[in-house]
Amino acid sequence: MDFALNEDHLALREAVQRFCDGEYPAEQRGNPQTEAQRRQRWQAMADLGLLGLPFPGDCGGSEQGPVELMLVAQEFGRALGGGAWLASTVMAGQLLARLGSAAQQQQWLPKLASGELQAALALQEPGTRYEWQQVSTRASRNAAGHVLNGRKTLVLDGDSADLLLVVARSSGASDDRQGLSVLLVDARSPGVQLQGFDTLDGRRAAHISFEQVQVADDCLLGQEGQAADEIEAVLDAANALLCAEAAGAVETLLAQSADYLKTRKQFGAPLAKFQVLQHRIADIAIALEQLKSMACAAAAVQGEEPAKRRRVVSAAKAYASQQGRQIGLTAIQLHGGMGMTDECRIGHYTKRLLVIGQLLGDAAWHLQRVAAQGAA
Amino acid sequence: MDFALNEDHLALREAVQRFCDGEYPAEQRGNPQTEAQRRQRWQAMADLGLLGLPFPGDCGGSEQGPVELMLVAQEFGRALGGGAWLASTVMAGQLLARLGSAAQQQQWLPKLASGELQAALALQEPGTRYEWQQVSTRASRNAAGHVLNGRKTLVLDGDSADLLLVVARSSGASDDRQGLSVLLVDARSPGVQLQGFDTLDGRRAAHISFEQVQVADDCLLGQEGQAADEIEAVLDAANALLCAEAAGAVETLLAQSADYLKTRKQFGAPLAKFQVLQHRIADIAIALEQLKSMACAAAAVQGEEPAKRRRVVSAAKAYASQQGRQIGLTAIQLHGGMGMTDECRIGHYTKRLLVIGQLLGDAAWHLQRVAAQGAA
Amino acid sequence: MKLQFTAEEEAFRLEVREFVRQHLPADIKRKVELGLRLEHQDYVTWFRILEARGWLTPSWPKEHGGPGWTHVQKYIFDEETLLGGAPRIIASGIQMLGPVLLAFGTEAQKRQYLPDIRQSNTWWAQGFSEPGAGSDLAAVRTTAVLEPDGKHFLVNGHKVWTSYAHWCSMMFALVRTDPNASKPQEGISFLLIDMKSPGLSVRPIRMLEGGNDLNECYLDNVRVPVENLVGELHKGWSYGKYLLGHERTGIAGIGSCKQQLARARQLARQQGLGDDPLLQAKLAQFEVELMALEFTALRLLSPNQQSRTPGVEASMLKVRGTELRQAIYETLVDIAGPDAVPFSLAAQELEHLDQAAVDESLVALAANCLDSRKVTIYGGTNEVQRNLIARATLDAY
Amino acid sequence: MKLQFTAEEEAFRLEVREFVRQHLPADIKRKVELGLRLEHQDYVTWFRILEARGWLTPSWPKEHGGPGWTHVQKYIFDEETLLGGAPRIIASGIQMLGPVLLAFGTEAQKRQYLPDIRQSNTWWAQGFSEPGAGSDLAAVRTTAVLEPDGKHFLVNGHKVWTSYAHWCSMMFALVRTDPNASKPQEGISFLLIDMKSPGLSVRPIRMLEGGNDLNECYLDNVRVPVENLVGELHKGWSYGKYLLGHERTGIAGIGSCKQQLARARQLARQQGLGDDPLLQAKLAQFEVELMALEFTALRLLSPNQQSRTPGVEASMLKVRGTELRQAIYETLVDIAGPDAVPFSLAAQELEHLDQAAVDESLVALAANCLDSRKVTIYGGTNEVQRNLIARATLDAY
Repeated sequence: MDFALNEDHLALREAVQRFCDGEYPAEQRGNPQTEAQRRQRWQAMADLGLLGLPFPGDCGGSEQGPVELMLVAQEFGRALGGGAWLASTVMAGQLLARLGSAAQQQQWLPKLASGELQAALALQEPGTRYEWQQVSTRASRNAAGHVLNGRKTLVLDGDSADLLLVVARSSGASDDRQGLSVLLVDARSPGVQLQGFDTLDGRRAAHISFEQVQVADDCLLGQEGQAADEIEAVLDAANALLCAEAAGAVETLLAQSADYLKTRKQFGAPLAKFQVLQHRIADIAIALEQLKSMACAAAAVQGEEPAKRRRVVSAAKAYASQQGRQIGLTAIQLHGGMGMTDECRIGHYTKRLLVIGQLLGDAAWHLQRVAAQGAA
Repeated sequence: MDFALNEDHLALREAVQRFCDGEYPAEQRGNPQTEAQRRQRWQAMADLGLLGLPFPGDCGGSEQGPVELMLVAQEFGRALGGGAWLASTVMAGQLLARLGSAAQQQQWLPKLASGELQAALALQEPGTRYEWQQVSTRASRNAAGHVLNGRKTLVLDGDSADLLLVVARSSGASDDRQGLSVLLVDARSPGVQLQGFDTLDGRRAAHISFEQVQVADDCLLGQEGQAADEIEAVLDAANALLCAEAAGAVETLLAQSADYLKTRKQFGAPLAKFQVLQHRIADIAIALEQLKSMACAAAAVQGEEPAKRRRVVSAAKAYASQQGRQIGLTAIQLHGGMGMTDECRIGHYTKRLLVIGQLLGDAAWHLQRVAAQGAA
Repeated sequence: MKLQFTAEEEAFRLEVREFVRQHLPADIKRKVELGLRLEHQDYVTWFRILEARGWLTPSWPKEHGGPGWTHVQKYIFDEETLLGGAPRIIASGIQMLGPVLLAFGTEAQKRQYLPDIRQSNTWWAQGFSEPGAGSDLAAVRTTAVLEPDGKHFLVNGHKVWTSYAHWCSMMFALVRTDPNASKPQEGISFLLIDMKSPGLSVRPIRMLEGGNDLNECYLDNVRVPVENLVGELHKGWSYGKYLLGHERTGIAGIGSCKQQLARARQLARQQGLGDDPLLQAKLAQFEVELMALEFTALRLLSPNQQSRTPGVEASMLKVRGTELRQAIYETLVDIAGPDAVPFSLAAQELEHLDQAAVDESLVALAANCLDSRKVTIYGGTNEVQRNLIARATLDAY
Repeated sequence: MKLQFTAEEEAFRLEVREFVRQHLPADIKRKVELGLRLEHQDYVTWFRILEARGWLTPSWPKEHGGPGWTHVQKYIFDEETLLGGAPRIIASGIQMLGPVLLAFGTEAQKRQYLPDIRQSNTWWAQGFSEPGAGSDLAAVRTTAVLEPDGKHFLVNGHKVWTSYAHWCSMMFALVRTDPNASKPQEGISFLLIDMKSPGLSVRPIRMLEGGNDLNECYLDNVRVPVENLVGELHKGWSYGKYLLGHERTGIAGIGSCKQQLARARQLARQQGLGDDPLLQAKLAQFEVELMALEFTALRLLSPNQQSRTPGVEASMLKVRGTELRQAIYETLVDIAGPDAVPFSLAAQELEHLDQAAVDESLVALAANCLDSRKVTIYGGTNEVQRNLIARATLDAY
């Protein structure tokens, strides 16, 4: 067991830090991005190699593993940056890399890595809460391939995606784990209807409906009806990175809160002199160390057998959801009225932490998943 | 709605306070009582009229209601006093008064009120946790009355009781609410076997087994098999008084903790100067007001229809269990190592609060009972 | 001791309930129930309905238009109006300035200002907080200098967190009139300032949940007639404290807690969590804590009840009430699950509700939760309240 | 970064597990698992078994009998011995004095004392705390005055919270040698005192759960040879701090948490709560927090890991570990339900276990829970730890 980062890690982290410092000025973090900013940042991430980080070398990637992704996510957390990186590279891209044939990978991954295309994973459906295997969207075989019908909700960065990875049911009842397939769909295909919307953290997502959408034969990823295990693995990978992002965001909250307490005076003394506030800082500092450790742990189990991976990732995500939210709300309180304003960055970090807690399983859902794995 | 105490209330409270100050010297509160102390205190309570407080006037009582009982219980809580008052007067005595015929009442209640006899309620059975209606002890009719067979656990003050009110099953399955009867049993009857033991709070309780115990015909209280509603009412009355006792105990903890913080110096300043400790005092002070209010509310609903009574009593008891324990443990922490010693009274109050929380339904059980009554 | 509501009190409850049912405009009720934003006109409409019935100013003396209610009636009124979906009475003219003018104002001031407050013709801005001062009101730095002619004060300074300043035509403010006073609490005066005065400008503050009800007010050589001084010169601090005492009583917000707990139960069913044992346990816990708070409010506010720490009862209720309310709002987010993520500011206006990406019951939920964080900050942070409670408790025991 | 245990580490884990399984006496294991009280002889027996294997002093340098383990091995050893039902290594000679003598003692002192510590021939009492001083060790008032002949100190004072003093033949103590030092931390020395010295008397302190492992020690003109001074005169404070640093590392008690969480799961089944969703959620929550604590311990204690607040890692682990442990103990009481009420001190000795009024698995549970309250008090209260963490954090950011 060894927690040390090597030189490559440090270099990667520093590169992402530099990118974030340049693209996300401190006083603007968390603001919705303009279309111009979105494009520019996306291209800069591509140039840095971030968009292909986990992909095979012959597909424009650098074959980096979960630890490297974790370092990137943590930096994005610190700066509220990254945009569609999680949706396109981590979720859609990695699912494509895991399920796709060599030909499919070579067709699509280089374009994702170069930033030419942006992808999204259309998984969740109305009324299913966090039970992702509850899929009613149907993929029916026909002569040309498949026909898709159904509705997807909360597709992260769905409205800027060119390519949709749609999870659809090939067979089975609507809550069967078996029978799930993943289809590659051009977002501009006839029959695809998209409702983009803002999210609480100033980002974007979309509800997407599919009505008689024709999908070509070579757009089925992997074996028909056998995608569940790989979908779950990708969700666990994404959750691990949300944990890392939460750790990064909390680190910024801690730094800004500490700074505020030292600067701001009340009743004739800096706030930092008040023991009750000191102890809150101490509790945040402790939680931060634990969040970082759990993010490491969640990264480290990505290659492990599913039961262990589920237990550790869900433990990390439950913890990140609970602590992230609580620390955000505490940081607002520490900042008083100032913390309630849009101008102050504290609220933006808190909103991102709230959203992280509600995405891909909330604390209660992950806690139950921990319990379902049985005692350690 | 009116929370004012009248002159009689104040006089009663003062009388109990005087009794407690005399019988329970501050530095001995919570210590197990010697047999001589037990007898003397019992007689003094009888002389004060406390042992017959809720009984009819023609049975040696003074027909006082739940508010008066609450005032007494709160004073006992302050002094860790009262001994078997809850077991004998409140639980067994009130059940006898509610179920018994006029003849039965006149036979027994005066002796309870005068302190000549002490009674206990034998209700709970092994492995039933807090589900008091799960009764396997059988009362089988025979020519002379009933024959009792079964085992009872945690009979409060059971080993000093002369008279046992035994809840037994006349009919039905072991978890039926119907079919429960209450029988009066002389604790020295053949076939009654008693294992007395200490409890965490330095008091006494007993496991009691009944093997072919013959009970005379006139010792059935009320209608055969119809006792459940009255048992539940008495348990609710007892729980309401446990809440009042908890409020009293917490008041003492608060007073002693405040005093300690003002006196004790650490790092050159009285502990009372540390804001973190101040805020704990504030939280205890707030909880104390709420505990008092809930004890009032629980007393006030004793005559109301069962659903309302259940909701309020269980809310009060859930709150008292949670807060009482937490405040006790906090008070220990405020006292540091000193609070961990047997000599310091803090631990004794904490133990009583812990026991109150575990008796007649713990916080989880009462919370579920609140939920079971549906939304307010 | 009698802890049941009397028959008269129950009758009063039904009377209020029925009044709200009959007279509260449907669109206002809908906005309140969905947590949507209310316009100035919504408040004015409802307040005038209440005033017509004589119910707008429950804490004012009877001779000045108060209804002469007992504390229990006031309590029932608060609860029933909120549970009936009515807006809270948030006007600081009614809740803050009114009591101060009644207690310390001149007859001329009462005649001039009180009727317009009751008719909702004038909304008043509260000019207390300043940048860098927060809960520490004694740190007022806005100055008011009496001009040589003795007829006007010249006011200079900067006020923040001024609620609804854009709806207000007048402001009451704490200003420093004696910079050389020996203690920071001394040398402060209480002034009434016309918002249209030259030199007074208002800048809205955008809040994290998108609202902009709060403002900054800049005062640059604003001239205020001496008649607008309330009470004695340099004694404003005590009037401010009197006012904040009034503010804190209602701040426990038990009616709001009940309203939101009912919303939580309804949403739980809607979101398929009606049988979730963990959520049910949590809601039962809230019910327990709400009951404890409610009985405590009724007990501590009851005039014949003595507490051992007089003076901090309102602080106790504020601390528990606000933290409970926040916890319920957080649970609303839990109940919403992934549906808490979509967010549209526009859709939080009734006329644009259909633009939302989620069910209308969820549109404003996250914003409401975030907005609720202010309740442990304003009116003296909960940290300050706990300091006060601790001091009183340590003194009393 | 490699967060799996290596094959060697896993092999080591199995080795320890197997060793405990084979060599831990059954009666000691039973006492530990049921939470019963251990006698001095139980510890001595087990410690000698460990010493024979070379495993008693993991934190001592290899040349003085330490096994030369990595921090991960030490961690695995702690966990496996506790999960295997072995007693904790509680001897302050091993954990506290040993490291101090090794770092600051003379060769003569090392030769004289270390072997007996390793052989469990000598138990050492810790004479740090004094009445009215608590976590504030700099407030030492026990005096040591060098006699005119320069050969002895004359020690007078009063020490409290001395663990197992009745088992100890020696004490190490902080004493004030320079009453005129400018700061309270200065002028303190570190002395070794024979417990059989004339003038030294021990009085056991009875604890709230019935235990009496702690004592008061009165020192009345106790003569201590100057050779028993450790390190330099007046520099004892720094040795005491060094020692407490060692104490805190193990204080997180992750192994104890795991032990008690396993006990909770087993008791839950036994008490019919195996399917209770609320309890299961609570246990899962503990598992999450324990995992967070464990990975953090491994990360922060790992030698090549930099934290931004060096020096307070142990405080962080202590705070979380002790509070988590207490929470698990409280849950054990919840699980016991009414069975937490019967209490017999006598039955907490293995030979009288049959006198208990509850199942043997429940006999010591309430006492264990109460006893666990000490862990947030000793070794510097958690309040003091949080002060330290806050100061370091505010400095670092």
